[in-house]
Amino acid sequence: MGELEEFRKETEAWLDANCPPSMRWSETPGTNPALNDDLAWGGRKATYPNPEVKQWLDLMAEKGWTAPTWPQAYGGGGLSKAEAKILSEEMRRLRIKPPLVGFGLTMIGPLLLEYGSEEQKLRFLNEVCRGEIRWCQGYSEPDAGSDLASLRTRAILDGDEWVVNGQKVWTSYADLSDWMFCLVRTDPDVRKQEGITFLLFDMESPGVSVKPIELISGYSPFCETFLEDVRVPKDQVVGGVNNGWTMAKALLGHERSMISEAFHEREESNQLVDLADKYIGRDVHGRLADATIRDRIAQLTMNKACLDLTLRRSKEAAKQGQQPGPESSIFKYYATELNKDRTALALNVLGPQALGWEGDGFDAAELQATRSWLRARGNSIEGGTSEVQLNIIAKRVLGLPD
Amino acid sequence: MGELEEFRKETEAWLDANCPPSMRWSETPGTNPALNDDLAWGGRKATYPNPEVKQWLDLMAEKGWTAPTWPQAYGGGGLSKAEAKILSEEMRRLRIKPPLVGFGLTMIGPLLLEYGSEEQKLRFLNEVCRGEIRWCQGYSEPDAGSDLASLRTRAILDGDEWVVNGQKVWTSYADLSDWMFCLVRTDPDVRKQEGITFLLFDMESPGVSVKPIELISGYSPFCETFLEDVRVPKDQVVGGVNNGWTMAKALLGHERSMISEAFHEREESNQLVDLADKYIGRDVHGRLADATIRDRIAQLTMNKACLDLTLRRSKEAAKQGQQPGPESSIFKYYATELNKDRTALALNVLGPQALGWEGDGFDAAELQATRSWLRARGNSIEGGTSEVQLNIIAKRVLGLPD
Amino acid sequence: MALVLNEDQQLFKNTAADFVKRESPVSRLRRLRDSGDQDGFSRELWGRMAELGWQSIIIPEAYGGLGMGYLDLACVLEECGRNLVPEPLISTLLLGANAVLLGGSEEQKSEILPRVAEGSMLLALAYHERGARYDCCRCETRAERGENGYTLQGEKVLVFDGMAADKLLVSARESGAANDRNGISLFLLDPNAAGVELSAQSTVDTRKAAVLRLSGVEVPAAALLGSSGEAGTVLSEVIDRATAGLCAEMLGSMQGASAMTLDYLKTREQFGVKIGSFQALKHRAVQMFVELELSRSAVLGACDAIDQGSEKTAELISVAKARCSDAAVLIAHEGIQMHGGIGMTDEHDIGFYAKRARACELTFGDAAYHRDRYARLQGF
Amino acid sequence: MALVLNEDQQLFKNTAADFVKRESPVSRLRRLRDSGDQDGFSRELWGRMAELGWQSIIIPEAYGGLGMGYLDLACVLEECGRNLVPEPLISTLLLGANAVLLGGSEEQKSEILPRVAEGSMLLALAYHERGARYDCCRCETRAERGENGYTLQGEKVLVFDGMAADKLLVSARESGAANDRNGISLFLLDPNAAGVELSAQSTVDTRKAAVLRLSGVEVPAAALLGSSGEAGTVLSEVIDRATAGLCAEMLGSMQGASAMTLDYLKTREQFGVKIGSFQALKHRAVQMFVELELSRSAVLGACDAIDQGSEKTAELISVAKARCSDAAVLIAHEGIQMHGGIGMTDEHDIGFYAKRARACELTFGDAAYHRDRYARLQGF
Repeated sequence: MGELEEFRKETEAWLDANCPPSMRWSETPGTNPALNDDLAWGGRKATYPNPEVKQWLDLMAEKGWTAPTWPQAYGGGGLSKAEAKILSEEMRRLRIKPPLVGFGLTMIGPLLLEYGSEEQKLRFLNEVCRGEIRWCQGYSEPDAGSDLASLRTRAILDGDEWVVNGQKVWTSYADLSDWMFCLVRTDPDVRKQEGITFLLFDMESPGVSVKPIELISGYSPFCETFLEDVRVPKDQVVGGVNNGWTMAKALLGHERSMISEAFHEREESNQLVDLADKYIGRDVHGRLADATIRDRIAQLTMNKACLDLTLRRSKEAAKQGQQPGPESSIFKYYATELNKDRTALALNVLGPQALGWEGDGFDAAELQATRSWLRARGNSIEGGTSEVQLNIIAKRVLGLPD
Repeated sequence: MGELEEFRKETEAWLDANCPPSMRWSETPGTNPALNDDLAWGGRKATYPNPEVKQWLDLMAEKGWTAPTWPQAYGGGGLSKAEAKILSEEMRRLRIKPPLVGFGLTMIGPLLLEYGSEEQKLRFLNEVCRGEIRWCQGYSEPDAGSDLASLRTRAILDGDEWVVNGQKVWTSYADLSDWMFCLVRTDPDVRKQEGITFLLFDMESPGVSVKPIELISGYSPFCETFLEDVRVPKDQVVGGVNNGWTMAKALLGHERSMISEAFHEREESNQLVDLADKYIGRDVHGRLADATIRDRIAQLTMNKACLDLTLRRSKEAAKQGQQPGPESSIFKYYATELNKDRTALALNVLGPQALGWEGDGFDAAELQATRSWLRARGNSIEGGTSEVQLNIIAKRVLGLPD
Repeated sequence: MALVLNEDQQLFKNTAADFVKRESPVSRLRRLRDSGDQDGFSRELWGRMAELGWQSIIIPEAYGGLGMGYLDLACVLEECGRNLVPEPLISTLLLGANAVLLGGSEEQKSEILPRVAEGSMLLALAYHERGARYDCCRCETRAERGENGYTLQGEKVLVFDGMAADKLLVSARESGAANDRNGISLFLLDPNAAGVELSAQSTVDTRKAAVLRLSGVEVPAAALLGSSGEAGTVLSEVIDRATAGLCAEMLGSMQGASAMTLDYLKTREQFGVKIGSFQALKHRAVQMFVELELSRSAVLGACDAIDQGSEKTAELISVAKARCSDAAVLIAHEGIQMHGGIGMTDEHDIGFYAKRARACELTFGDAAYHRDRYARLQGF
Repeated sequence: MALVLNEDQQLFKNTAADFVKRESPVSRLRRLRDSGDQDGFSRELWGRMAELGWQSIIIPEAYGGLGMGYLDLACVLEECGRNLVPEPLISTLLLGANAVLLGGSEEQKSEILPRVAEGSMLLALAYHERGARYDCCRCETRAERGENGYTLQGEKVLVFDGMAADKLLVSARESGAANDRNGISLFLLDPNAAGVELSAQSTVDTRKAAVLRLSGVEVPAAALLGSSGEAGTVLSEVIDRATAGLCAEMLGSMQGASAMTLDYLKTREQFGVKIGSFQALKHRAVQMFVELELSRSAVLGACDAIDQGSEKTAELISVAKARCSDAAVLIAHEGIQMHGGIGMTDEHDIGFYAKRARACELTFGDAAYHRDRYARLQGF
């Protein structure tokens, strides 16, 4: 037996022995709770739905397996790519939930690994791995939107500290986060991309205030963050002063692939068919009784199949060491548009029961469907609007003239 | 009985007594021949499918009723608007075909009435009314397309004559026409719209040559027209030298309303349903057996109903003396797009039989459907592309910024 | 037939527009929602609408109304739709009063319609049952005939403005299977009668509805509206008229949403220019405009057909509802997308339009339902 | 499973691309059409394709083939599609040879398949009847069993490349009703046999087909392909494989049309700028690109499934054909519209692509048909 097989055996045995029952996905299709509900996001303000969540986090963090491939010196597992793949495969096979999620692992962590100072890595990455710090992202500003580079939050050097003034919007869960990574303008006199710096600061710094934004769906996953004379030590710049645009582009890549990944979560069953079974029923031949609804469900299901095949194609190419092909440019755009279509069609399947907001006579799934439709409207706005995606593809992939 | 009622009675009696049988539309739905087949287009090269066509043209021309509202001095009927309306109503009621059609009556005639010299009116309008002259339009050029004003056909004054050199494309039936009205560049040194002049000339002038263009549908309704040192007398300018752009805009309005009118011809029956009956059939409930085809046919039929209602709305407003409302801007765009959709859907209704081009095993309706689909592709290109229409509406109606 | 408003109608419409603009900006709807108002509308404003004669429009002069038509009513509904005015014109007038007008006895009409016209009585039509989708004749609520009247048993949902209504009109089945058009009767019901339980529903568009539970409710014979077992036909016609009215309201809402979005395109800057100068957005804005114009034609066509008693009325109502449903959803979705992030916030009004658009879409049949109905009516 | 070509496949594909580019520009198709060529393709080029091994790809080594898979074949078909190459790979190989391979006896396979592989025999599958739409088991042609063989009677249409074929494979019913899957047999038929009448059809995409009329045609018992009455299953599988192959060809044609259109957008000027700089056209061009990438994934998925013998093969073939049909029509229509007037002329090649796109769409089932089939296969 090779070393890797040995590793696989040990890993499987350890996972199976140590993972508490509630940290395993249910095997009954369709009964999985929403992803966010019982996962650990970490941080000082973390609350855990049950003690096993925290227990699992601590056990995994101890082995460095919250960030399996990061160096052990920074709190990671120090695993090779091959070993990390085995770990991930075994977790999937045993239906084990991830011990920790969030921007620390997926965004600021990888950025610090590449661009951070040794001091920054030692300080922040260890905290990330142990789930002791939760991060939020301060990119968008009230008048910037898709035109990220026109941000106006200003930072002026005063001795050893940057003094930051301005406002950020669309900071996901700023109210639950400990630190923010953000872009600020440090030189207003050069081309707008060139005067931007990437800063980290503690959300408890004086001058930081946070206000959740209520969405049309009734949820408030985002905040406005106001910065008034916030003092940030010089050593909390990442990647050098006025080099923030490079950091931003690196991170945006991470974010977009994360978003399309999020929509790739395999469905245990075809939700639209399940809904149609309940609200429309079958005809004597066992077909969904409304042929136009059936046609539209088939269309969206087949679109999803095409997207999944395209993602697989891209992954296989990556495995073979090929550069990402042109197909990878469409993921964010197509995955979000498709999700919009699917949540929108769900209401037509529900019919009048989709009118529910609250009160008597609507069940939880009905209320959720309506809010999901509303929430999904934002998919093609956040992380780069569909229009910006189309502009980018037209230019970079198709080479159409400006 | 008022004068108008008297006029109605006399008109009806005259029409009914004089209109030959073959110049009346069949009363059996769906059996009307294609519009162009037995209508008189006039001109020196005219051929008539049967003697009654010519007989009806001559009878009507004698009364001035080929152009009922034009002054009698120019060969028209000199009727008031109210009388002309009665004539048109009675012709429709008696299912009588128009005695003469073509650009003379619908385009150059109205333009000359408004902008022509007295001499031009006397000379050309009488010929138009008697069906002795057929006109074609020389607007588009090989590299101009939607950007009409960038035309390059050049006219240089030499004594009392303009010497014209250049090339026109998309001249409808140039090969069957006697005269052309066209735009030429007479001053290349000013803003491109300002150096254009509107000219008339005889297609038999030395230096004019014509080559039909074969379309993807297999038809050749358009030609390329080559102009090589064509000499055009000065008095064949309409509206003054370098004032052609004003003429063009006036005419373009006529053309676009003509095109949307053409699509307004009421169908005697729903062709798509007739096709579906033949190629798909009915289920046990008497419904078209393919529910998604049924849905798409219903959609397009209902779109047509909306367009028809919109046209009616516009006409009623005009009758009440109101200015054309914003709705009139959508006619050309929507009518042509809808016709494209309808001809495209027809092939899905036909299924594999729509593969036919020629040879055994396809009936005439099948071959026609496929060619109609191809021919209709041009609807959203000719007379101003859909894209240009959308630009115009965005700017003029919605007031969106450049 | 007329698809263009005459001078009187135009004047009437302008008056309505002024009133709505002054008295009911969208912020009023937001206030009603945020204050947790139980009715979801203002009885005071309802009274002032009655002073303007709005509730009287389609009520015949014989019953204290103005005896005007649906083209007239559409003028008011369109203006109400423009600012998402929540007062119960659809529920009280188009559903409730129409059921009485089309199905009631002379006596019932004389008793109820004048009070609706003067704005002193609110009605709600309880016909819809869970699972019925868009079939107004799907009715499992039972009416058992007894010696002195009827006993009602069953459950209705999405009774629009049912909590606020002074009187309920309830459909119940005397005979036949659940989907039969025959065998249904309509009953006038006091919301406070024994065995009647109403509980509140809030809908996505911040409107109010009710679940109505009937547990052995006794009503006198006089509570029967019109003839026994023949309410299926009445209901169908009532829903058709209400659908035409709802389309007129949707037309107004679409215009409100379009105007808001166009305004944003003309003022919002990105990459140093107005976003309305981007050609792709321009072309999409024109699509919205095209849909709006076609919707207007369809609404006018449907209302005119009702007024003329045309035999094409049902087809034209389906044309209108299919068109308005598709157009409203398009304009709602594009409205949010073109507003970008701000369009996703509850703080911005465009979300109210989007929510109302889909609520209207899913009321009285969505576009696919009406395409199917149209095909059936046209014989294919 | 693999959705990415390996090095061998990539090399194979590049070779095919070079060959097609050099030997068969679209102008060759035009020449064949304008010269009134009866076959509509070149037998000489067919021979050279055989030298490259194209006709051998999916034929097992036991029958003189290469025993490769559909991913390999797709490489060739995609490149052929790119230039609308008219040689009869679909008819001879994917329909004809597959029918023999999947339905024939050992003897029949040994007799026919080597000759197909070496390029010396052309086949045509006569299964489609007027009115059958996309049902390959709809068969009214009759086969009566006699003492020494069978008598065939009936009519087939749209027999692709039927005029040129050296041998015909004909489906005929021995028993059952017109739509039954059971009761159909396949027969090998000499086109020159008594009672066989073939007459030419030209299709919109300048390809050739035939009407086949069978008037009491006598065939020996040995002409029966495989087992009596069981050809329904064989036909279904043959059509599925041909569909996957056609999708690969469509993928190539879409790329050809897209490239032509993109090139036009980058070179054509109007209003003083390249028309490809108009944002509305850019966004529409990206839609075409998105469809193309999704189509590629679907084609690879379907071919890989055939190669792997996956139980999801039929579903994935429907996914591919639905996607390719919709994408091809979109790209065809946009191609003409973006070319403007010149796109409407027969002189420009884009029209050839548009015609081929719709011919392919309507062959083996359009998008709506395959959505319905997919839903059925998925149990809804």
